[in-house]
Amino acid sequence: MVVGSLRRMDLSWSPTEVAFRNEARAWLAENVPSEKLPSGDTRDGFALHLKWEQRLFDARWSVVSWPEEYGGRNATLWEWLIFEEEYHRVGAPQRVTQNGIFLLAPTLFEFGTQEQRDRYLQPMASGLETWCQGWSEPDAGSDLAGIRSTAVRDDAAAGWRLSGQKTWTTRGAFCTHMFGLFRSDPAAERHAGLTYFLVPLNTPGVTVRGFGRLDGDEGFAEVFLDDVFVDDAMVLGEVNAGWKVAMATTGSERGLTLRSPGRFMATADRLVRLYRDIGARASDPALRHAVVQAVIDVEAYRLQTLATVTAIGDGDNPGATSSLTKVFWSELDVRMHDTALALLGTAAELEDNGWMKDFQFALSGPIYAGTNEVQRNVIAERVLGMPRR
Amino acid sequence: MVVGSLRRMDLSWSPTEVAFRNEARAWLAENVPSEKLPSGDTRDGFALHLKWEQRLFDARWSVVSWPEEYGGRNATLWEWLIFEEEYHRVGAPQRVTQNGIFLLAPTLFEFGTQEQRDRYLQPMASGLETWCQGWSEPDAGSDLAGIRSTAVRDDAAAGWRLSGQKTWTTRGAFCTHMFGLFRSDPAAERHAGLTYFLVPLNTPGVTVRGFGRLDGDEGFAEVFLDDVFVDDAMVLGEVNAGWKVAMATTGSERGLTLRSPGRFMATADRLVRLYRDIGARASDPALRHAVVQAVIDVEAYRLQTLATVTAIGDGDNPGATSSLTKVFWSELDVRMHDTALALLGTAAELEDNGWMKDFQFALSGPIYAGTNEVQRNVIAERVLGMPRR
Amino acid sequence: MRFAFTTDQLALRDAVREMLAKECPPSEVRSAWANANGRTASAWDALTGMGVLDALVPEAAGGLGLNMLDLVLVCEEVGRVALPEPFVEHALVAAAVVGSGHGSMSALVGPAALGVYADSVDAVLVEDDDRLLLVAREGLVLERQSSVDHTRHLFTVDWSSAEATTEVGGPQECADAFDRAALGNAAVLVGLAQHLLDVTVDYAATRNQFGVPIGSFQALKHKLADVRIALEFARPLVYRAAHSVSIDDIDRSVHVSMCAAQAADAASLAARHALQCHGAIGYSDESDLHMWMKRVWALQRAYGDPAWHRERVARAILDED
Amino acid sequence: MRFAFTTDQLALRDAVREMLAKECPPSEVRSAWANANGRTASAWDALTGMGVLDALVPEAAGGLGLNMLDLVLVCEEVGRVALPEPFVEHALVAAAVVGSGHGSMSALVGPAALGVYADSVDAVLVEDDDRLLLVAREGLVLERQSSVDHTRHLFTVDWSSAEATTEVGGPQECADAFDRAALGNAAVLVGLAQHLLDVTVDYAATRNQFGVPIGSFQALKHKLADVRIALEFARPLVYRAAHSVSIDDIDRSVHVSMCAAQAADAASLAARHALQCHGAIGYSDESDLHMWMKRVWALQRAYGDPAWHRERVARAILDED
Repeated sequence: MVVGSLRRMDLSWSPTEVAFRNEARAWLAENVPSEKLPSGDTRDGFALHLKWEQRLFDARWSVVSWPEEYGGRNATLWEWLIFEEEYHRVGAPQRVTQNGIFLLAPTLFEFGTQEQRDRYLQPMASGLETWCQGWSEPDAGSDLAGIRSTAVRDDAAAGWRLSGQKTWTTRGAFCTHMFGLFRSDPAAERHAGLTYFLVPLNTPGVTVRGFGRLDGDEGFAEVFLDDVFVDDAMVLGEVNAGWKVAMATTGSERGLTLRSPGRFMATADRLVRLYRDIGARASDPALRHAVVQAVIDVEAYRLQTLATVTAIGDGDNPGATSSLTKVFWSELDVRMHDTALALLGTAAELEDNGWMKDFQFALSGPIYAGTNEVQRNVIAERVLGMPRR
Repeated sequence: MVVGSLRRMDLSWSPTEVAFRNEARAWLAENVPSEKLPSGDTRDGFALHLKWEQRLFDARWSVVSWPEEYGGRNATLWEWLIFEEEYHRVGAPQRVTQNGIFLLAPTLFEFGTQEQRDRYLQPMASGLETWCQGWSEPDAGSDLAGIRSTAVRDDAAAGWRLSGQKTWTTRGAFCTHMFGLFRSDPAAERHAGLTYFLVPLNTPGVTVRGFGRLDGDEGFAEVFLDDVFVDDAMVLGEVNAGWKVAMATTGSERGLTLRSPGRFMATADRLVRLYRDIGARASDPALRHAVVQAVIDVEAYRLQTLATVTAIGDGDNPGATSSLTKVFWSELDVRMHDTALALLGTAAELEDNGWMKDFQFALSGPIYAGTNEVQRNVIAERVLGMPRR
Repeated sequence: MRFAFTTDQLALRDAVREMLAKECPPSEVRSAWANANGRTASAWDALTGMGVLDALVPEAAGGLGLNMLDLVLVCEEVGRVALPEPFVEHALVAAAVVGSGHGSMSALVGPAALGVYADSVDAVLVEDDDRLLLVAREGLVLERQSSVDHTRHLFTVDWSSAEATTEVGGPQECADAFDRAALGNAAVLVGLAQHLLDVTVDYAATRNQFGVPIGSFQALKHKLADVRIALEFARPLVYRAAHSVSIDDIDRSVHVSMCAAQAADAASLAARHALQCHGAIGYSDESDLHMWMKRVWALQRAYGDPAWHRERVARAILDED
Repeated sequence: MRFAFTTDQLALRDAVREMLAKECPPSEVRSAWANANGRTASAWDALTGMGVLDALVPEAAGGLGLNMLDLVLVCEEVGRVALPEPFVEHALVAAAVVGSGHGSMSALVGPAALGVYADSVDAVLVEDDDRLLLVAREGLVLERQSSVDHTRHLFTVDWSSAEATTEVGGPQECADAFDRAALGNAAVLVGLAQHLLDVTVDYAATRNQFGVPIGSFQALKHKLADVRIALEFARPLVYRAAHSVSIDDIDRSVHVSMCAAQAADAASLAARHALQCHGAIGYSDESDLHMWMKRVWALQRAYGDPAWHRERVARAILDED
């Protein structure tokens, strides 16, 4: 909210935007499967979700904000927000392509070569190629700079040989490609000497082992790399500048793009409906105001996003404030599920209510994309300017 | 609860204890001033409180657990707890002698010489001599080991010359004596080389300046020491072993002795009465359960104290667990006052309700006697055995 | 869609900030703690000079013809310096109803209201049985009430024997006046919280314990990060409510209540953590900190406490069908 | 006054702890996640062998003639290893009412109860309109309900067509049976929380990030200190409730509710912080952590959720006279 303009605040949507919303709403009403799909974090569910992704792509709803040449609609950020609101409002399926579309793609647009964009974006948008993250390692979780997987230069072959182990790779067992960081300069330490690579998972030397998450789905994978050759075209950004490139991706993950307000608006709506159904019977009188506070917080999140998008339009860069957003939405999501389970009372433990499984997923929010402990350090040091240790 | 015995749990009081309670209750009912005294943290209020202390002492209720020779009743720990319950239940005046009676005295009993006990205990119990703490310094608050005030040996005079500045000394402007730590070995660092001294505040070279606290009372003081001579008899414990002696005092402060359950039981009772009066009109339905939770927490605190006293009787040493107690009661006290203010709603800001002033006092709980941040470090490192940094 | 302020609105904020930095430094707030009326020596005149006290009065009636969206950032500045003046009551509530020319005014609207500075203003706008009345000070019977914030000279106000009262509004004006008061109060709380955060961040960088600045400890970092987060997600609700009030949005009361609850909670958190991070130094009345904290403790429940506002939202979103 | 356990009570706890360490290691809990009845291979027989399943049965009737105070520490041990067996339902509820000789039993008492392990026990004690009935398993119509904890085989139980039911108690027995269940459940939750704390402290000491053990970070220390504090002030309430139940104290139901709320909240906090401190490693089902957390999520609202218990206390202390 720091960049000025003579245009006054206006919280209404333009006729074009309203038309866009109506078009999206109509298409979704027509096309969203009436039966909830099985979880996309299971092998069978993933395949069913890819069919849905293909359908989205065919109707050009997969990547609305992308240029038309890659399957998008050249939609504005506002329209993209509108689409996400409608998407979540109607309860459309989880996007199993999200790590590619919402994390890698913005990085490709910013750091990729024209060849890389032409090669990877459209298959990503259609779900033909699916991407997982290859960042965390057994000894590099919160401390991403502790990465040990290596990229050794192979001048003769004009490429690199990757070795090491990545883990907690969401949907890694079902994806076709991985993006990740590797240590390309063995002499450099911590954030230096890392390079950002794109890795087809069918490359010789790659072994993928899926394993279960807290909620029982096989949503995690370990990816072992043993002398895996990738050519120079697979480097995203500059060699040894991978940290900077990755930070752009994590900024996207923590901030605006992945967790749009629509998701939490939809959860708050479900919570309000649950309260209307059973709130009067709940034993805890505090839940009435807990539900209200959830709605207030979601509204605050939506409005903060509108302010951020306005600021981006004015040329401002949100920067480290994405850490504020990440802590807020992840803990809000947990609170909303806590409230729902409290409303359900003794029935909360039953899996058929849906909330218990979503609660477990919500608990991953304060952990992934950099734990909230790390985010609070970032807020203190980079937003507030407090001293580092 | 680790030391065994063949005696079964028994939560009833013996006839002797019941008689003790009845005697205390009857005396207090007869003698507690019907008008609340002005705050003992003001000069005029302090003087009025000392009259009350003298009356307590004359009836041998000032220091019930002390030996009779010093004005006590040789009461058991159980009887002492009973007395404190009754004292707080009837809303008897704050003990302006508490820093002497509850902090210095246990240290004198453990580390003092017979001469020191004979000289200081009885005047302390009667309020003739009043003691303040001289620990904190402008640069040594949470970090008590950062003490810079010095004690320089004066062999010729068989004593020590004290210089430096103490601050945040509660009621320091009204007291006659101070106990505190001074750096007696300039070569030693941090916890080593400190000595525990007793200092009459009328000694030449001492200057005391009172200043106001958050709640408006002149309850704090700075004590400046400029080459203040004290003789060897004023050393408590061994020279250069002051840290160990002081830790016994802070253990008393944080743990059982200062904040007996009676104080919080009385606050919880007031809170329940407030709820019965106005709870039905309060706008926050959560307050009903907040009041209940306060009662549950106070009950837990009372029971934990009973377990601790039982364990002490069995020869167990509570040790670092006093940090658990300090964090719990101080934050419970804040929560209870938060709840009361929320019950009062828009009227909470008015000083005549009493709660707002007590709320400000409650806020000192997480700060004094070692901030709760420091206490949580102690719990993690010394109770749980987590690694130091 | 555009959720941002105009350069003009930001310029007005900056001008007020610059003026208040001169007219209302902490020493001036400290003076108001002890002086006869709890107010500043010259800040009121300076605000009058800038026109902001009549900002909501139409230009035709001698005001600036601005609206709540133009004034909400000014309220934040008022909070930031803990200005001890009936700014919200005069500029947002009374003048907006009766226009200029009545001298300085206080206002009593909403549940359980007391009259702030009722002894030193020229007139008070009171809500009486769904009507708004303007009553000259001479006609009021005042009884002093002591607030935790000694600059807030508070009074129960009895106007039953006043001869000169003018009816200046009905039920809708009462409701709107209350909403403006609650909104202005929320913006003031945001400003207070921002100041508490700023001074605490500064203090934590300079105070050393255990050989390092205390601001390098994670426990302090995380507390202050939480305050920053609370502010980040209170401000947009305040600004949106200001927008809704400025366009008479049908949901403006719900929007006001949302921001009132959020801002009060953010300010309360800021005060709590500011004190804990300052430790004993902040517990002394020689530190300026207490004046900001006590303003928060006074205002966090003024014009409806957070639960009152949450309940107003609850009735709108949970009980409707 | 003496608030401590006897050496005999501690010895029984130690004996059970030693036995359960052998009979119910984490691998056994993991097996129960996948096997047919969700129970252990041999722990039930070992408990039978020690006599603790009939501990509350009078000696004359072939039991140990103990009381809740003797058994409360055993319940903690049951929680500590996350024993997947109807220990509370059999030993604290059903056997205490009907004595031994009915095989293994489950129990349905209190609000909204489901029958745990109702498919693999020999009989179920059910509360029916202020009466307690013992119903043989063959007479029950069971419908499986899926708990977040897959070792908890849960069923809605319909006994309306059962031929062999025996009435074994009236209103007071119903109330006491429920209180014992809620108390036992609270003690189990304390044991679960203690285990979660222990393994998290251990993990934080060995996991390195940023070149140091993560347990050296203040953020983790303070979280786990809070869990330790919560346990410190939950246990005394649990032990006092056990004492009150053992002597039929007139306030025993209030005491049970106090401990039930406190223990559930402590366990919930322990699970929350255990997961956050473990990070992604704890989020994998290859870690044992999830089995303990899910038991907490299941039991923290069993036999009355914390708000239900707080409300029971509220009626006793706020609404009287």
